[in-house]
Amino acid sequence: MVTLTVDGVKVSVKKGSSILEAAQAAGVRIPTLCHDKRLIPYGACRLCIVEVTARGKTRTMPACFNPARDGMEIATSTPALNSSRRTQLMLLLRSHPLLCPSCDAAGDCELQNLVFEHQIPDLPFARQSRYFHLDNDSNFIRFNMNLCIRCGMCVRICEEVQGQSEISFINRGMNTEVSTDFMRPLDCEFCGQCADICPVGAISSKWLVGTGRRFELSHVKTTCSFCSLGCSLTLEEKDQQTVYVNSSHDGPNEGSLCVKGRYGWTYAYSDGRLETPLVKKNGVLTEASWEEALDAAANGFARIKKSHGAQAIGALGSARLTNEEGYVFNRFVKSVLGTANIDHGGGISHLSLTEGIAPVLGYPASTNSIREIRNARVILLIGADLTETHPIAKNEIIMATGRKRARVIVIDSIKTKLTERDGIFLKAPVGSESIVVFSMIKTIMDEGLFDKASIGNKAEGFEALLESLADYTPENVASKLGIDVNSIREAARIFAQAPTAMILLSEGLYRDSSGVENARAAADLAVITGHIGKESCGIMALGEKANSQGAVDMGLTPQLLPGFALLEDEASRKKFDSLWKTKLPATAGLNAREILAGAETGAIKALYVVAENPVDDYPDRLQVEKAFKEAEFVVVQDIFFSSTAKLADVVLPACSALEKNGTFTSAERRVQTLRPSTKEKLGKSDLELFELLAKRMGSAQFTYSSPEAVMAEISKCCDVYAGVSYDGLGANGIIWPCKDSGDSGASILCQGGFPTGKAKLAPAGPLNAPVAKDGQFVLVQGVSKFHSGSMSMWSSSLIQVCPEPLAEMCTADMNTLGVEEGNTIRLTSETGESVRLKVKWSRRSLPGEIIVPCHFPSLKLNSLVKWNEPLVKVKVEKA
Amino acid sequence: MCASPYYRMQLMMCAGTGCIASGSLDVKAALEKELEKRNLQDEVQIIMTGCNGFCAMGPLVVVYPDGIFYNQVKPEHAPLIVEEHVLKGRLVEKLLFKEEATKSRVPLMKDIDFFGLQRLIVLRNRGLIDAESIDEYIARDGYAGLAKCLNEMTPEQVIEEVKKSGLRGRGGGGFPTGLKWEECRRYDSFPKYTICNGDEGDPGAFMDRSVMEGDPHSVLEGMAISGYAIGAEQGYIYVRAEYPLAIQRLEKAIADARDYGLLGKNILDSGFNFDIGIAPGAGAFVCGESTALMYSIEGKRGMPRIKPPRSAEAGLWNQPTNLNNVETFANLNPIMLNGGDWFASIGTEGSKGTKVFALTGAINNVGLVEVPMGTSLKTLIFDIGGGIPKKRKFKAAQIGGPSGGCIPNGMEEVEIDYESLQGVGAMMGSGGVVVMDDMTCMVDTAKFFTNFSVDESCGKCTPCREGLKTMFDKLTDICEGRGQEGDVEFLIELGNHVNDTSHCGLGKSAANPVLSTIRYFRNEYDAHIRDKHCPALVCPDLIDFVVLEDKCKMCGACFKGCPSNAIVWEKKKVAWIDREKCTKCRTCIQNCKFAAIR
Amino acid sequence: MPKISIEDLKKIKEQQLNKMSVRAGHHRAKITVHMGTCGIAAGARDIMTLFRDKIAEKDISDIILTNSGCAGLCAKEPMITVELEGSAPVKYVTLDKAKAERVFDEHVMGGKVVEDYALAIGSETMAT
Amino acid sequence: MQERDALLKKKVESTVEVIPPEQLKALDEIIDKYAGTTQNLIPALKEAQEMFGYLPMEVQRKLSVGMNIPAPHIYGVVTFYSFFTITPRGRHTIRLCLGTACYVKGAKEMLEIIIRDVGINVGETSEDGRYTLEAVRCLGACGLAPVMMIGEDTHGNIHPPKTIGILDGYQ
Repeated sequence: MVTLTVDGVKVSVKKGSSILEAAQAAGVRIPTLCHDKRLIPYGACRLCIVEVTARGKTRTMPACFNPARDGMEIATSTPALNSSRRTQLMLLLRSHPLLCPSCDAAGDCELQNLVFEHQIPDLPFARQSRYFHLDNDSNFIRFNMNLCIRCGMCVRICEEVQGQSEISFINRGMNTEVSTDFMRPLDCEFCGQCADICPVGAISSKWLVGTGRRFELSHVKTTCSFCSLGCSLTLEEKDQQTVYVNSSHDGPNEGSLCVKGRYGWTYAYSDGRLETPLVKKNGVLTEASWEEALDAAANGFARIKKSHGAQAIGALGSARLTNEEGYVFNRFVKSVLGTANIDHGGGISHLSLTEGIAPVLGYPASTNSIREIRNARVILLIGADLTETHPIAKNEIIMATGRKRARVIVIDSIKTKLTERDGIFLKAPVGSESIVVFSMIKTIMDEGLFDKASIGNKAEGFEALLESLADYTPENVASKLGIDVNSIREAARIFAQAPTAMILLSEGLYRDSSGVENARAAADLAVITGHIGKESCGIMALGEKANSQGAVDMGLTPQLLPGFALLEDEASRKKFDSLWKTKLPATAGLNAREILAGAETGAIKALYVVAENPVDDYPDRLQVEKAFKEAEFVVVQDIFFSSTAKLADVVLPACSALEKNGTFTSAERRVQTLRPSTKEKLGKSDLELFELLAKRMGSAQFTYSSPEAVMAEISKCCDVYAGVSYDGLGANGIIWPCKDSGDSGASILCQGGFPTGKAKLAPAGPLNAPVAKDGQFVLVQGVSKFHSGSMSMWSSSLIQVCPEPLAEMCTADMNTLGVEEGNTIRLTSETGESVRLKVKWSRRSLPGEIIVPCHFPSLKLNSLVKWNEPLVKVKVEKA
Repeated sequence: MCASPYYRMQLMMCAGTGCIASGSLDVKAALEKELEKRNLQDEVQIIMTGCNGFCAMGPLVVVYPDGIFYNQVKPEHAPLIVEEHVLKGRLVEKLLFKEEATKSRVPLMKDIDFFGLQRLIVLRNRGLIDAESIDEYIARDGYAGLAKCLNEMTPEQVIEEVKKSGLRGRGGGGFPTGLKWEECRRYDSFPKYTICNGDEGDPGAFMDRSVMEGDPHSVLEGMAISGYAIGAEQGYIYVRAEYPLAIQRLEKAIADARDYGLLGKNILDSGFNFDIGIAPGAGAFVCGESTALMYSIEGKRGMPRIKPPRSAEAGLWNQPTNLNNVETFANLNPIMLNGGDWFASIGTEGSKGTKVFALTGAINNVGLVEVPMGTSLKTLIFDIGGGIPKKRKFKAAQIGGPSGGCIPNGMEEVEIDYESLQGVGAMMGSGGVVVMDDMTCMVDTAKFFTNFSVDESCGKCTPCREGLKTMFDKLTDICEGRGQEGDVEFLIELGNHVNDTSHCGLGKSAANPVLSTIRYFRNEYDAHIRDKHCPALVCPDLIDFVVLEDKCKMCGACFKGCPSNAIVWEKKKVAWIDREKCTKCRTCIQNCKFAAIR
Repeated sequence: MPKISIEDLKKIKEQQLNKMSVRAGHHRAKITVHMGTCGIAAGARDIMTLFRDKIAEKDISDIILTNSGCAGLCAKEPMITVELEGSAPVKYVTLDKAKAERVFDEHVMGGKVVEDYALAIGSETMAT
Repeated sequence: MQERDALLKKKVESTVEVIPPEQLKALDEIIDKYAGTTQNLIPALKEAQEMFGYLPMEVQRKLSVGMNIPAPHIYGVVTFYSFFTITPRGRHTIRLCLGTACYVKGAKEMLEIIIRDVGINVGETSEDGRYTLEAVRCLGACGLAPVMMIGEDTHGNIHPPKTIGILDGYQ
């Protein structure tokens, strides 16, 4: 810590902090036009100069990058400094046209504010008329470089945070401007960070043009409903319509958003939204009243329960539900419907990761927080193409590698954008990632690089693990998987010897059983290297949906009750019996796959599907479709008329995340609030629907007045949520475990030890690596960064930038097949199902691999995929 | 007859860029042909050396053993030289250097003031060795300095020796080299780099080019010594794209040194590894700034970054990096061989050793000179430089490139060292000395330099990007007759603002030419603003050309040269200028031998 | 492995210095062959060649061999001047190859003036 | 402003047809030699410019893909350094030294003469494709001031009125 005085205020800040940060800590504002805490200080605007007196000498220097030192005395606004700032502003105005009346940024323009603040009455410098480029052709974003003040924040955030470099400074000196190459329209991630960070109106959101002045907009602070990173969103609204989305710089994501967060919200305004309930009459879904539809649903379930027993009902929920909805859904299914046949996300996805982590570490969750990634020295990515799935987490890696020179070890079947950073790429076929991790563990054990203090002391099962790894020598694994043996060794050494190392796992929907194995291997690796329970260490399991973690916390599985209680554990069951005033089934129910298989064979008669679209999203589309067709009674509750809804007997329109209250629990266990925007609410919230159905089915217990009341109950029965209440969530939520209302949460799990006493190292299974035959391609079901699943497909803006699925191939394979970009190809599975789509060249794809985004229902890609077969082998031909 | 022929005579042919441009390669070819004709090719050898420094008089040939200096040699002189001097031992009088003052011919190089008053450390090998021969460099104690370091000294001792020498960075900043190395050595992060800044961007400076072309190994050796001292195994030489010959010679030198194992692994069996790569620049003055230069090597736009961290901590690819310029590195071999104390005995209290200057502009002996620190400007310009041509008056000397300041007539007694120059508002810079005579308009000069800085500004920070342009616009107004009272005060205020708040060295000193010309030539500014007159007759909008009847010799030179037919002249009549047609291009002034037009 | 050692460095220096001796400011002896038109006609070039060969053959580095114009005694060509460091120059006249060789061996190398052919001692000097 | 925009687009598009794809194959050699790090970008661009005379869009795009460097980064670098050009050059490149020594000795007059008589300004190419004029900051031949280079030939000690006479030697 260093202690200094800023404008007479004494303040202590961390060593290495800038004078600007010290001033902020002291509550003193220093004007600046080129500084943002996410960026490396740049020092271009020269407005932040201050007078620094140290060791008897006074000097002026910029505050944004000069470090604060002990004993400095800082003056931030002497007459000389203010005069200098005025000159600086006048110089900026020299080439900044004063189009303020028609500028999109008026009222929210830093330059305007500072000019006003410094009362610059006229323009003493001859104005410079220059013409810089305008770009009206790009998606979402408009460039008017005539307004640019060359602060470089757009260029810097694009490179330093996003890792994109889609825009650059071009030309030099007076002619410097910001552009793509040859002024072409943008072709990038469309994160909109450049427009958001621009302090003036040079880069702006197209939707704001002529729409609303910034000061006319109302602000709704909520949480993003796409992926699991829990970014704060601020919906800027006018006339009950969102026109712009940004994010508070004080939020956990520090104001950064990805394309889905910033532009994806249009899904809520989609024409595909369900507004009126539908009931099947004479084989046709027909619009019905709420009364009619709810009665039909309740009666249908009651009928099946009565005639076939509760075991004949299966329920599929979703990680899109809020914690409160998930909790009530679980209660509804397990108590009112009376069955434990409940699952979500196909029973795979994020759930499988937590299932792998929990037995080893004691918690089915990530152990650390997202913002710690930037300070990790080594980052291990297991099957995690974060550029596509979790762009904001990718930003953390860009920052770690870019400015702190962290190294990245990537275990993946494809090259990702992150394999280009400094580090090691270990190519493992889909589903074989854990084999490489275990091989690293083997190397670490053989070379004695493990954390000797932890083994025995904090962890058990070391010998069993070692024994199970006999086959996992780097040589053996390297030859089986075709990896360089030294790369495995080097990766193991780098990871083990790093002062801090984090493991990042990310799962799409399709990676089934391998997810558990990957997470287990990762947990073992973290424990034996001692990279656990410390800052910038541990494991992050990044789910695909906004409430991936919450769905696990709320126990939306056949085995669990809320708060990780086991259904088959009598004490737990008793607790919930009395809380829910019911008698819970004593044994675990069927999982998603078993439910659908049951429906296919007739064992399951009724299906209740909430916010889930199994037909498009689950593996083996044909089986899933058949299951829904075979089932006697199907109720689908969703915001869209999805492929699954089309097969339903009753369709209940739900409202979107923009229209309801509730909480999501992010991948870093942060419980965050969802608040409704001012837009008109369509449908009813899932919570309301559960209550209405419960009431119709004779249960009088469902009398929650609001999500807040549900959370009050959750905090009573889930230990890790014990201290969570709506009052205490504040702007940025609380990270669980939160023991009581005074507890602000713990971002690092397993800090003093493990909840189960010692970590229980899990042994590896037999080494079994599936491979593709000659001439077969491996189908890698990728994720497009513009889509994340069901909601994004209904977002007009996301469809605008990514309208159709394209198969990514490498040059060599394209040449072999004789196809060029834009040609159509056909992929045929081993069972003869096929799909057709266009090809595009990609750097990500390696020879023998074809990457296809999995979120396009029109493609029916899931018809090629079988349950529990992570490695999908296909025949590829020119169509 | 004999394995290695013995040459009784060697003709040292200058092959610096200047002399090559003046045709020295043609002269060489002619001489070779002539020698062959007389069957002298085994007896007399022609050696291509680096720049001799006396560029104005090129092409140059120095004949050894006697050291006879021939200048302005043309190919047609070859038979004469061979016949008379080589064969018969008679000097070719007309090719000898002619002393401007005494009008006498001086045969011996060492007797010419231009050479005689210099003290050569950096340029110790100039004109004496074949620029492309590593053996000749070794013969002149080349690589002995490195050998001594590797063999007898620890890196700490090397740094101590450099500190003792008092050597300061010759690139302009004047930061003590030893301290820089010491700091870089302290950081415990590998790899480290040492970079040679050969991006000599100052117009009017070509000393680094001369060293890289004429004595490339001295740079390589210096870099290897610094690599040993700081713990770096890789060096880069950043060379301007405009210096193809330097790149070519450096490439050969690096290849030769690798061949001998003087670069590469385990140099001289010491266990020290060091190699050097060439990073070509691509034309950006700001890349002379250390952080911009490093970005340029990394393949980025050369825009200076913030410090801290300093390059010694996080430079090239964020690794500890030492950066010195060419001249600094060239000083290291003599320092290592003769000791720091020896070096420190030369020069002044604060500035040790010698400094190479490029004398250009309105001066007789345009060229490259090396003098001990503390030599007076007067000695430099009048004794070594031979004074101002055409008997014009010395008006000012601009030292330190476009960012330097002007030293006016009357202050030429100033001793040239880092502190004294700063005291008079100039700076050492890389050592360009541009001499201006009374035909130079100081407002126009300030405008020229400001324009240079505007063009070369990277555009990053506000004061440099916008402020300099504002100043340039104001200077243009003044030069074009739109000056107003208060403009000078405005320039001073804005100039100080730009200097105070700019980010890098370019911006911080970019206003110096304006500030220093205002300081010493305020009257010229006032004349432009108040009288709308340019006293030096340079600014076209503020002058009318007239023929001075009493001086006109009616030769018609002005008439013949006028591109716009504005001059009316008949034989034996005084010319006159048609103001309607005159474009004020100054061609007639240039053409008039009698100074009859003004 | 290093390609050259410090000893090699010294060796290269020695060898190369010989080749560059012409340019060295310092030398032990200087032979000037007078090569005016008359001298050349009388065979001065043969004598020059002889000296050159002898110097090359013995790999001598401290002797300077140079030429000058007519010495004014055309009748006594070929003519040379030998100047040892610290002693007055000696002029030899009407030489032939044999005589020249003797002068080289005895005077230049041995330091003893060959008085048989010497014209004068300390007559004129060349600028050095 | 829109006019300028259209002009820019036109300029960019006009370069599209200049280099046929088969000629672009020659770039593969440069890519193979330099791919790997951004460190090699400037040497690679230099060689590419030597090959094509300038660096049009296709060349930059191809280098971008081949060397895996973002195209905007390459464009930013190309436009930053005065050595690089994105428009075709004339048959003869005039490099007029505007260093201090040359300026003081008459380079300014030479520049004015070229602007007036050839009709091109710095950075421009004459309409007949004969000359491209570049101003350089010191060729390091100050002893010969004023100096200009035409192609590889250096002309020194130029008497400004004779500028056009020298240019006439290059057709």
